[in-house]
Amino acid sequence: ACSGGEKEKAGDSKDGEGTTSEKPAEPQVLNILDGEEIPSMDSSLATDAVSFEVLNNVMEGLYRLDKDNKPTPGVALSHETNEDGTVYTFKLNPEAKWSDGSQVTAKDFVYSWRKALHPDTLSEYAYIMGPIKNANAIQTDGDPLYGKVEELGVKAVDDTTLEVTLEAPAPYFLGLTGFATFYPQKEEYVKSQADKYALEANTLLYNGPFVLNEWKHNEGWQYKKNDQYWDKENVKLDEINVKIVKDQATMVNLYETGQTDITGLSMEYVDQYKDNEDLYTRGEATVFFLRLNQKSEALKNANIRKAIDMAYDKQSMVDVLLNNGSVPAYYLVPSDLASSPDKEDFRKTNGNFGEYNVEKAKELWAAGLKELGKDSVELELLNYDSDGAKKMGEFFKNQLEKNLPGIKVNIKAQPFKQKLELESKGEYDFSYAGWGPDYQDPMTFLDMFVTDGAHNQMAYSNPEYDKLINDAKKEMDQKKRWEMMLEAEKVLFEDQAISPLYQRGVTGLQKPYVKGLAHHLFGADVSYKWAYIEGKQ
Amino acid sequence: MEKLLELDNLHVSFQTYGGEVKAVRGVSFTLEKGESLAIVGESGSGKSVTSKSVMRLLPNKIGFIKEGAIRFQGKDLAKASEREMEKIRGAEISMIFQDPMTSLNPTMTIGKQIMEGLRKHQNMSKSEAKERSINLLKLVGIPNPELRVDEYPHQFSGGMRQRVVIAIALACNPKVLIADEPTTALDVTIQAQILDLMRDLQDKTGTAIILITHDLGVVANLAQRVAVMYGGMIVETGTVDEIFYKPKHPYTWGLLASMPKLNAESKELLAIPGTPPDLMNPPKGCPFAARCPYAMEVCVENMPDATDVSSTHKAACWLLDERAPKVEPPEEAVVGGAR
Amino acid sequence: MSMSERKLTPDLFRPANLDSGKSEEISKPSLSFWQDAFRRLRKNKGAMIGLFAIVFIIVFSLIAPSLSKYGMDDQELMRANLPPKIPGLEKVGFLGVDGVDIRGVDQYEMKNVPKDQNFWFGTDTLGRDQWVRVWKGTQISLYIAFLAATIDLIVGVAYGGISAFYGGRLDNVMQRIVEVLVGIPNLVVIILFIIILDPGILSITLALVITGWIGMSRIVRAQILSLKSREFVLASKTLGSSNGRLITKHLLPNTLGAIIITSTFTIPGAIFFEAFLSFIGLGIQPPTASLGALISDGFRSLRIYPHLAIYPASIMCILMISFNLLGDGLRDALDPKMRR
Amino acid sequence: MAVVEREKLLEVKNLRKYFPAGKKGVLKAVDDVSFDIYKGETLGLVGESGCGKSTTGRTIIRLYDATEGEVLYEGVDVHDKKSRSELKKFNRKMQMIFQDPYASLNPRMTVKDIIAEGIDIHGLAKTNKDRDNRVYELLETVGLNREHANRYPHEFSGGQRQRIGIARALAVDPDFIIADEPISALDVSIQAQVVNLMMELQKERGLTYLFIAHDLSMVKHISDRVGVMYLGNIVELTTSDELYEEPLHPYTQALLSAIPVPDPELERSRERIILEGDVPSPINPPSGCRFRTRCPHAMDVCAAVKPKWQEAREGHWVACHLYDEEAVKQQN
Amino acid sequence: MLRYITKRVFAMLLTLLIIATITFFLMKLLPGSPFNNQEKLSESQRYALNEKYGLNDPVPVQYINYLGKLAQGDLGYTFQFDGRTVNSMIVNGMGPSATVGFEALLFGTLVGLVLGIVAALRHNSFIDYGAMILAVFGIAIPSFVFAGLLQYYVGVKLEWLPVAFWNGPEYHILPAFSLSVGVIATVARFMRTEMLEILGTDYILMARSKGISKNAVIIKHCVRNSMIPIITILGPMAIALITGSLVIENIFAIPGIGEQFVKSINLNDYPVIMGTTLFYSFLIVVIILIVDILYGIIDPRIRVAGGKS
Ligand SMILES: Nc1ncnc2c1ncn2[C@@H]1O[C@H](COP(=O)(O)OP(=O)(O)OP(=O)(O)O)[C@@H](O)[C@H]1O
Ligand SMILES: Nc1ncnc2c1ncn2[C@@H]1O[C@H](COP(=O)(O)OP(=O)(O)OP(=O)(O)O)[C@@H](O)[C@H]1O
Ligand SMILES: [Mg+2]
Ligand SMILES: [Mg+2]
Repeated sequence: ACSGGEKEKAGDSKDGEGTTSEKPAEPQVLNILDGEEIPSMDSSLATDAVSFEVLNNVMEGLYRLDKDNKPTPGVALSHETNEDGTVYTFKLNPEAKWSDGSQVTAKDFVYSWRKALHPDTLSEYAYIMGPIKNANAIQTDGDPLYGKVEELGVKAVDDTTLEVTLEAPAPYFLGLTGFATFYPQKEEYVKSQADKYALEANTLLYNGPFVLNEWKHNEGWQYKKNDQYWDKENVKLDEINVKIVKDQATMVNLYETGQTDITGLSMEYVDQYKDNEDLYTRGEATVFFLRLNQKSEALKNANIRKAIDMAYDKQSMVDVLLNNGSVPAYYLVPSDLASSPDKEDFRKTNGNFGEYNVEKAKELWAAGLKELGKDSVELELLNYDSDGAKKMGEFFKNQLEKNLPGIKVNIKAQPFKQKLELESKGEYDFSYAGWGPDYQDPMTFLDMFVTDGAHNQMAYSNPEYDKLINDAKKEMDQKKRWEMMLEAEKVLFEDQAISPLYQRGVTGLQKPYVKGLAHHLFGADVSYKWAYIEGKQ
Repeated sequence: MEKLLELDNLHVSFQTYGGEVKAVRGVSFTLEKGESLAIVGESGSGKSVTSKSVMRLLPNKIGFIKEGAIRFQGKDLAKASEREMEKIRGAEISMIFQDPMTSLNPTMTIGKQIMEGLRKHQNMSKSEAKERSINLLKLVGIPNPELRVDEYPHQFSGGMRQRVVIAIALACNPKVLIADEPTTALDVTIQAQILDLMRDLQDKTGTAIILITHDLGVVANLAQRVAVMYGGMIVETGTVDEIFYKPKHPYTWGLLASMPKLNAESKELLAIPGTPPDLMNPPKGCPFAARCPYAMEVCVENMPDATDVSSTHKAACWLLDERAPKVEPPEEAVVGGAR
Repeated sequence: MSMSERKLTPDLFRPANLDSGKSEEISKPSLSFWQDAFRRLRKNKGAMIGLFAIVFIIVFSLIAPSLSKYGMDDQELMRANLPPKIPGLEKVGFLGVDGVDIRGVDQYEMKNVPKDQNFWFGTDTLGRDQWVRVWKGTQISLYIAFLAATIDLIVGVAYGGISAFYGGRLDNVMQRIVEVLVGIPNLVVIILFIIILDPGILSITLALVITGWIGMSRIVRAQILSLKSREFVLASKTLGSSNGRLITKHLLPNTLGAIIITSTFTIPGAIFFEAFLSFIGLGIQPPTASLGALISDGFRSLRIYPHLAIYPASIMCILMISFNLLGDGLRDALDPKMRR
Repeated sequence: MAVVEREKLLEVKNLRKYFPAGKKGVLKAVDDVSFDIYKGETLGLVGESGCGKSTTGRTIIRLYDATEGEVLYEGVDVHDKKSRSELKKFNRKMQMIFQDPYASLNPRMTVKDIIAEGIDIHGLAKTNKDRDNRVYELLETVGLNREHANRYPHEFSGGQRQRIGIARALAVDPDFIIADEPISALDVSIQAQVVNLMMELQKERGLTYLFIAHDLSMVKHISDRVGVMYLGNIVELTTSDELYEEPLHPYTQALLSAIPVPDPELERSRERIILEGDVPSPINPPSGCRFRTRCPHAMDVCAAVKPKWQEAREGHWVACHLYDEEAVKQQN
Repeated sequence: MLRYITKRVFAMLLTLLIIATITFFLMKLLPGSPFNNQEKLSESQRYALNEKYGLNDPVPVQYINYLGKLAQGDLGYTFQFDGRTVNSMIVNGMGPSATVGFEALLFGTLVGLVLGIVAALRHNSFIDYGAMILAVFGIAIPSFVFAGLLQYYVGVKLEWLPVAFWNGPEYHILPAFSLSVGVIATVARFMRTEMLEILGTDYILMARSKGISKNAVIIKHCVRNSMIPIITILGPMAIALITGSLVIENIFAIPGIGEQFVKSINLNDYPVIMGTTLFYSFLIVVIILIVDILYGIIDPRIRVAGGKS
């Protein structure tokens, strides 16, 4: 369960839907911080958390995720599906407007989706359109459909009717339409701006609850309420000021002087604010784990892998080292991400795999060594070069070396890109890695480890697992599909393909007068649409 | 005549790691308005230190006036504040340093260095000061002064630098000019010009001059009175004629004897044998005793007092004591004899 | 003529037999410039205090870790972030070594630390004994300091000296090379190192070798440029001095003041450069940590666990002040004019 | 004269040394100077300050590269490229005593090390003791105490410093010494010592000197022949006796008349030739004869033609139109 | 002088070319391309991206192309932000970095000079020791510590100055001051050393003998003559300051170039790395040239020596 989440949820439900359109009297200005400059405001090209978050608040897809991560109508008023769930017909809201006052039409969606898929656009997230008919073929070089975006299963029936055909039923599709890549773009405008499109605050059109009023590169940006927005009555904030701050101490100091209303906290500061009322903790759907590279001779051995997984104390690690609401993970698919057709959380069904058990770890280790015919093993831990990760690395090293006789761990800390490079080349023994969901389905985690999968990167291969995943992807029966996914995770852990570490939580400080923020588990992190200020004065 | 400067029993020492160097040990003399006093003597005998003491320019914390007074127009400079000294330096008393090569700031044009004093003490405007510096340079015989004012010291020859230093010292028509070997680097024609210049100045403004030099010719040319220093003390003082024609101290004899004579035949100069005393541990008695051909036992242990030979002539030598044997100066030391 | 007269007997007025050798006793021991400099150094109180402090820290950094029963990497998360506690000194309030953290909670009690476990400098986030880590870190930083100084003195001085001394085209070429070296940002080079080399002393050394000496070389060059046309250098030339001799006997001794002062900058610079390298993963490998790394690490939690930054920072400051005192003393000692 | 038969030690031929002088062009410090020095003699060089005496000396000893002309030492061109050992040998033979006593001493060396530098370079002492003894000896030769050996230059008076410089030059037993105003900072008795010493050394070891000075009486005393320089040129060169008795060049005449005599009465009564006019600058020297701007006998020809360097009498060279019959004739 | 400068400018261009070449090939040594490890790119997209940025060409061709663009002052496009040019990134980032850097340099130099002079004049007094201990702290304690302490005490506790951001003059004070601490310390120490040397020279005595006040002697005679080593160290310091400090920019949330550069290295953003490197190098060679010219202005003796070679 998500340990720290209750408090905030409680706060949220208190005001609930009850707040009406009547405007609160105090200034509706929110001041917040962000860690990075916005890399891209072009929804077809955006790939990162910051871009997603900004786009989510200034743009709108067919649907948008609400506070409980359920799709609520965005540009679409409603939709219908055919029987087997492969054709969606969306009715668009004629009131949905671009910030220049023109209407958001079905054509804008067709244009934007096709643009994202077009090979010349080079959209990294184009793959997320995978469920739509022909999307994969269009992206695959050599396929007869390669580059033929007109063949994409999307059609503007009229200005307010959009028809989408899927390859196979995807229960999470509706949620996906809130994802940045699925946002509309107005062809005429985009073409008129040519290569300046979305480079500055005034070179793109908005259709979301806010517009970017000012965008000072590397310094920050400012949202203003979008007065063309169809649901502007429900948007209460007039202004959101975002500043880019990278230093933790600075964030805290800004919070203390009231220049920001929210800040994240790193481990060191959690202790300091432990008793502070503003402290919040929230679970996320991101899971961190150790990749165990089976190219390494020692790690090819299942006993060795199992021994490693059991040899370190995840609970203490989470409590002391992370100290931010993270929970130990004995699984791959995070809790609270997705529920079965019977509304049962994936996690609850599958439970935990593995435990911290030094005795057993030692036994397995000895057995593994024997099988290898060695009495010592030297392994390299590929690590991020961030502070927290480095601490973590030292901890693993110490734990493993203490608990597994004959192991020697060397830590190799690398800058982010270099680390990814080494991982993709498989030049490491085990590595500290994390994965967050792209859509609300266990599959976003599970299909990572199919043989030769792009994100496998550790030479894991189990035909049984591959089969389960591939079948699940084609399975029309939602229940069966769910079963297959549950089974696949079990197989993965029988093999101990990875050693899960923790499901990340975040801790921070938030002023009590900030209300109604909606946090999401995938895609954009936050929606400000329903946020407001109350009780500041 | 008016007493301008009076040194009274001046003692100056230097504190070194090795111990105290007693560079000046009881120097007294007076200087009157318009007078020129030459100080001659062994190198290292404390001439420069004496003059620097008058300017109060001893190296900070290392060199200090241990005892005695320096009265300038009645005011004791030994006790004057730095502020007061600033008003006196350059304007009332100015000094030509011994080593012209290093006395000029290498990064400042000659002109600026001359103008500095003028602007401070005479409140001249920049252009006035510059004009005056050009004049001064011309006065000391630097060619093309208009161009050379804007040059840097390293572009000047040694002699030219020395003349620049002289120009600086003369700039404000000081009451006392201390010239520490002002002409050593100069050729005789320029030297003659400089000496004329100094004499002119003296005649016009009544500047009193303390001239430190090794060149007895220059002494004979310019000085009215002479003080002979040895081992940190004045061993003999008197008018030029007294010193040249009737010297009383064996060291003065030695000095006079060792000059080459233009018309002399001998190929060997008469030098004083031996080395000067170490001022760290100065001898108890007469400093010259160790090198004196007439030394007596009394000289080794006892310091001779200054004995009056005439009203203007004093010498500190035991030979002047009535108990001492009568000695005549050596032939070579008699200047008149050469005539 | 009063006091002395009485004692003067006529027989004193006889010509004396003077022993000319008497005045030639050597009053000062025969010392070379270096011996002399050393003598002067010994008389300089500040320098001696500095020297003593450095020696003390060196020796203590070697002994101190063995005074604790914990090792460098003895982790125990259950005793993480303990404030310092020195049994016996707990009562002395202002020392702040009573195991109570800044919020007034006795962390030892709260975390149920056994009575016999005391951490003189507290513990870090992984529950390691900070005492051991600080002193081990001191060892490393001292090593880096000496390494940097050595490189500076060897490479920097030689490079600057040669460049200025030979002048002309060689100087031109050498200065262009420096420009190129300075022109390529350190960070690019260092990232390359991370990829090519294994982190550790070797890569630190290399990183320092590549750029650490440039400042020194420029200072030395400037000094030598102005010295080389001085008269005493010319004098030595006419004696037939080899260039090596000119450099070592005339130019360098007169540059030493500047060299020493520059070194006192290089040393802290190098220590923090190493911390930076550690920070990006190229420095000394964990669990070992240098002083610089401990400070930049500990500084983040200054407000909650001040002991993590304060102890290493204090040692660092003492070291730096000592280096500077010694440096100043050396400079004065090497300048004969400074004798007092 | 005997001089003619003597062996030439040093030949200076058409030596020129120009310095760049900013935008204003070149400064002709030494401009076409030729003279010989014979083995065992002392050649005095006098002239007003800034006329290029030091520059001549320094160029001879290779401290400056000559702009033009050559310097032959025992027939070998000094300015040729030389091997290291040749250079070293050459350096031992030729030495210099510097004009500026302080700047020429390394402030960070003890007097002992300064003096012993040559000894060290040329390996003249076998043991440390030997080295010390030589240094003490030299100190005493120049009239210093052996106690001074362990002190530093700044602790000495100007004269004492100069003596250290002399001792340093003597340390390598050179054959030829360029003495650039070696005694101007000394008091007369030490001057006498030094000059005596130099002459004694000359007698003993057959040393040769180029003696640059202002003190004409001392120059006369020590020199066999004397050259008179004016603004980068040598204007007169002859034996010292001849020069003092019968100076030919008007500049020499003025110079000699200006020598101060250490006799107050004589000084008061003496007549001097006063030179009028400004001293010209070596950057822009006057045409023809360079002395003409101040010469009491200047003629028209002096401005037009550079006077020839001619032997007006036997062994008496002068560069002046007054002694050039053709020129005088032309004038009339 | 003009000829000298022309010659130097030529040499500068050569230096820059060499640096451009070295960085270019260093970049090639860095493993991978910026896209090879972007997690979600397909194989063909990766190829297409590399093609788009010319990264599929043989290295020499890339090199020639790069130089060609460089000659036109075009540093290319960044890989981090869609469609932004390196030129615009440098221009944007340089402003704040250079402003803070310059302010720190100016303030630090002035205070450092004064401190150094005072310490030298009161050699071996308490003022001297005090100033020097202060200087030592300035050197021994890294700027991020000062920045952190200042931010907390002046910004949070006293609320005298803003904690962070980049909105106006008052926002410059803390970052510039934090950066200047090192400058102050360095300049003060060098100045003191040099002053002590100069104060012992004859020409200072000479100047004093003119009756010029002590202060004037110091300002007109000592300071200028002490400037050579100061200028020498100021050059590299100026570069380090003006090109931005990662830590200070992070701490005070200044949109500067230092942070950008480090990030571009971590992200393999070659055009930005190369562009910024070249820009830095350009600054460096210019500053070195300025320093060399200043040498000549300050010390005419060096002017002569330089003129000959
Ligand atoms: N800074 C100093 N430290 C130690 N001793 C010094 C210092 N300055 C001068 N002395 C000593 O004081 C004595 C007198 O020196 P001073 O310079 O007055 O001699 P001088 O008479 O001017 O000699 P000269 O004619 O050679 O210039 C010398 O023995 C010298 O060694
Ligand atoms: N290094 C130099 N650079 C430029 N000009 C110089 C240099 N050295 C000397 N000069 C110039 O050359 C001319 C001759 O100088 P030199 O030092 O030879 O004169 P000198 O005859 O020795 O004079 P003095 O008797 O004053 O020492 C002077 O005008 C001087 O300014
Ligand atoms: Mg003197
Ligand atoms: Mg000369």
